Amino acid sequence: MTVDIDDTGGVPVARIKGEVDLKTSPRVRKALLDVLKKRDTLIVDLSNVDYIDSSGVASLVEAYQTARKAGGQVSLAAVSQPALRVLQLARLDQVLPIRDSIESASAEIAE
Amino acid sequence: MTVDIDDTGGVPVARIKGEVDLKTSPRVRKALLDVLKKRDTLIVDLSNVDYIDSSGVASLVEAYQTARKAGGQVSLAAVSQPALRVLQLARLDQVLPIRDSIESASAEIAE
Amino acid sequence: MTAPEAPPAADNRLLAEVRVPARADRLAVVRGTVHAALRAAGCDALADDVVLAVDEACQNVVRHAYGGDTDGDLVVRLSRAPDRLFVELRDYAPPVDPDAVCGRDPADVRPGGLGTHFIETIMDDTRFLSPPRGVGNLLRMTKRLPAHLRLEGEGDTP
Amino acid sequence: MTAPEAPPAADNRLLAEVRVPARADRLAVVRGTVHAALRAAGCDALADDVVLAVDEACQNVVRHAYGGDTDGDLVVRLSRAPDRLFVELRDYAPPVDPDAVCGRDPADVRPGGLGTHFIETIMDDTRFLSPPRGVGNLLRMTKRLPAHLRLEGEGDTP
Ligand SMILES: Nc1ncnc2c1ncn2[C@@H]1O[C@H](COP(=O)(O)OP(=O)(O)O)[C@@H](O)[C@H]1O
Ligand SMILES: Nc1ncnc2c1ncn2[C@@H]1O[C@H](COP(=O)(O)OP(=O)(O)O)[C@@H](O)[C@H]1O
Repeated sequence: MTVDIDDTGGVPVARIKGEVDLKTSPRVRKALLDVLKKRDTLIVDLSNVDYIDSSGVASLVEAYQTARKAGGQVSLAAVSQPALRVLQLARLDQVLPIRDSIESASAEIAE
Repeated sequence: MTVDIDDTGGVPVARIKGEVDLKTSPRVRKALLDVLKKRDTLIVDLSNVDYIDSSGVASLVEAYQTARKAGGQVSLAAVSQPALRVLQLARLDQVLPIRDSIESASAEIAE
Repeated sequence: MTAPEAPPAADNRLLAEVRVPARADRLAVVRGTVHAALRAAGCDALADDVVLAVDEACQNVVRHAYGGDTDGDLVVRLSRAPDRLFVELRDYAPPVDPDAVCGRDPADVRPGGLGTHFIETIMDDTRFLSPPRGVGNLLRMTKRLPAHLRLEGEGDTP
Repeated sequence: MTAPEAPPAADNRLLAEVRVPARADRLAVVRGTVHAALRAAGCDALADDVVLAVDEACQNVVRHAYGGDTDGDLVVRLSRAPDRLFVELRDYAPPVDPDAVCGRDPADVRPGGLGTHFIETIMDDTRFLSPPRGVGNLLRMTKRLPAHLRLEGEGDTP
């Protein structure tokens, strides 16, 4: 599992790749919260997530709530089929903003 | 595991996809030998083979030997990394013709 | 976590059993086994969900029953009857009070507490059984199979 | 199939153990477990080869020891010492004569007889041990780990 942060211009993007589970989710959590120390918006690219469990979902929720408290926003973009299924089971597809692409998430935040 | 036979023109091509193992190799064997009942050349596309074991290799060898006996040829094309490793372990990379692409295998046979 | 109905897990057929040390970095091994076993049994369509439920139950064993990574083992046994799938999870940790296992309502959005919600949503029945020789814990999860995945007769792949 | 050196498999750490019915359609389950266990142990670079060797040894159990698909089980146990990997394969078939197990020279090109050649090329030592209670067969394969995969100290992922 890898998390790449792209903070070169515009809204920062975190690209998560691989399996997010009990072992790897602490790294996801830290990477997302680290960005939110300096920035108040963040797009999380979930297109290459093969697997995510409740601990991974919890990391996304924590980042989302941290941003909201600071008046910012976390959006999920290009969510892979397996990740979407898990977000739906968690009923978070109605709570966290889920966008088709990085571009649409970023256009929306820029508004 | 699937084997698709493309026999619409030129040299017939068998495209193998997935894992060739003790359970699935009998289907590979039958598909290849069936083509060789009517044709004396065959290209086997191994680009989408994720795994192949000794029983899968044996099916390729049997097809190769059947074609040779009839004065024909079986070539392997676009061999995936995992399949190439197994052919090397079997020292068959020096025996069976292995070509980079369907096109080069087919150009060679057409000569 | 207990439903009214308790189908017997006896007279079922072994699909696969996997044993690993109860550590966060071994849950991927359990997932690998369960996924491959469900595919081999012709249950691809259920595989992702059941793998998630099993992983969540295993996480709970690692985090709550053992209280962190240990050298204690975790055994997951997957079996099936013609119309249902059984997952039995065995650990060697101190006995767990089944009433202490309860998730939260997902409408209450906060991190954590989602594992048992996933398990209850995906599986049809989840209950603690008496572990062999009274040692550790034994959790059994049952999933009813949709009609097209049920077995007729003897073979065990449709 | 016996090499001069016989490293002890005691004092090793369990990576994973998987039990399946000894049938052709379950070998994918063994491969799934072994692959995930080697990845979890930081041995990705060896995974494909070791998975092949284990699969070949399991095939031989299904085809030769049991003589076809049966309801008998096959158990594969993966463990490691700091500098080597052990695979133990247990079956409950009639005892096998170790001298009857021999492959062919791959220079002799014909289908079949490649399994033991793969095993011998990939693994460093392969030998039958006495099975517990004299029932079935127990084959142990050993693979020495390259220096960068050896364990120092206590942790079991590098
Ligand atoms: N195997 C178990 N052993 C002991 N307690 C458990 C076990 N599984 C769950 N629990 C209890 O149930 C609670 C809810 O579990 P869960 O929904 O998985 O969420 P989380 O583990 O994130 O709290 C846990 O906090 C724990 O107190
Ligand atoms: N587990 C086993 N039990 C009994 N005989 C075996 C076993 N493994 C191998 N053999 C014998 O060794 C021979 C060589 O095995 P192998 O190289 O795997 O090729 P193949 O199985 O294709 O013949 C087999 O034909 C069989 O006679």
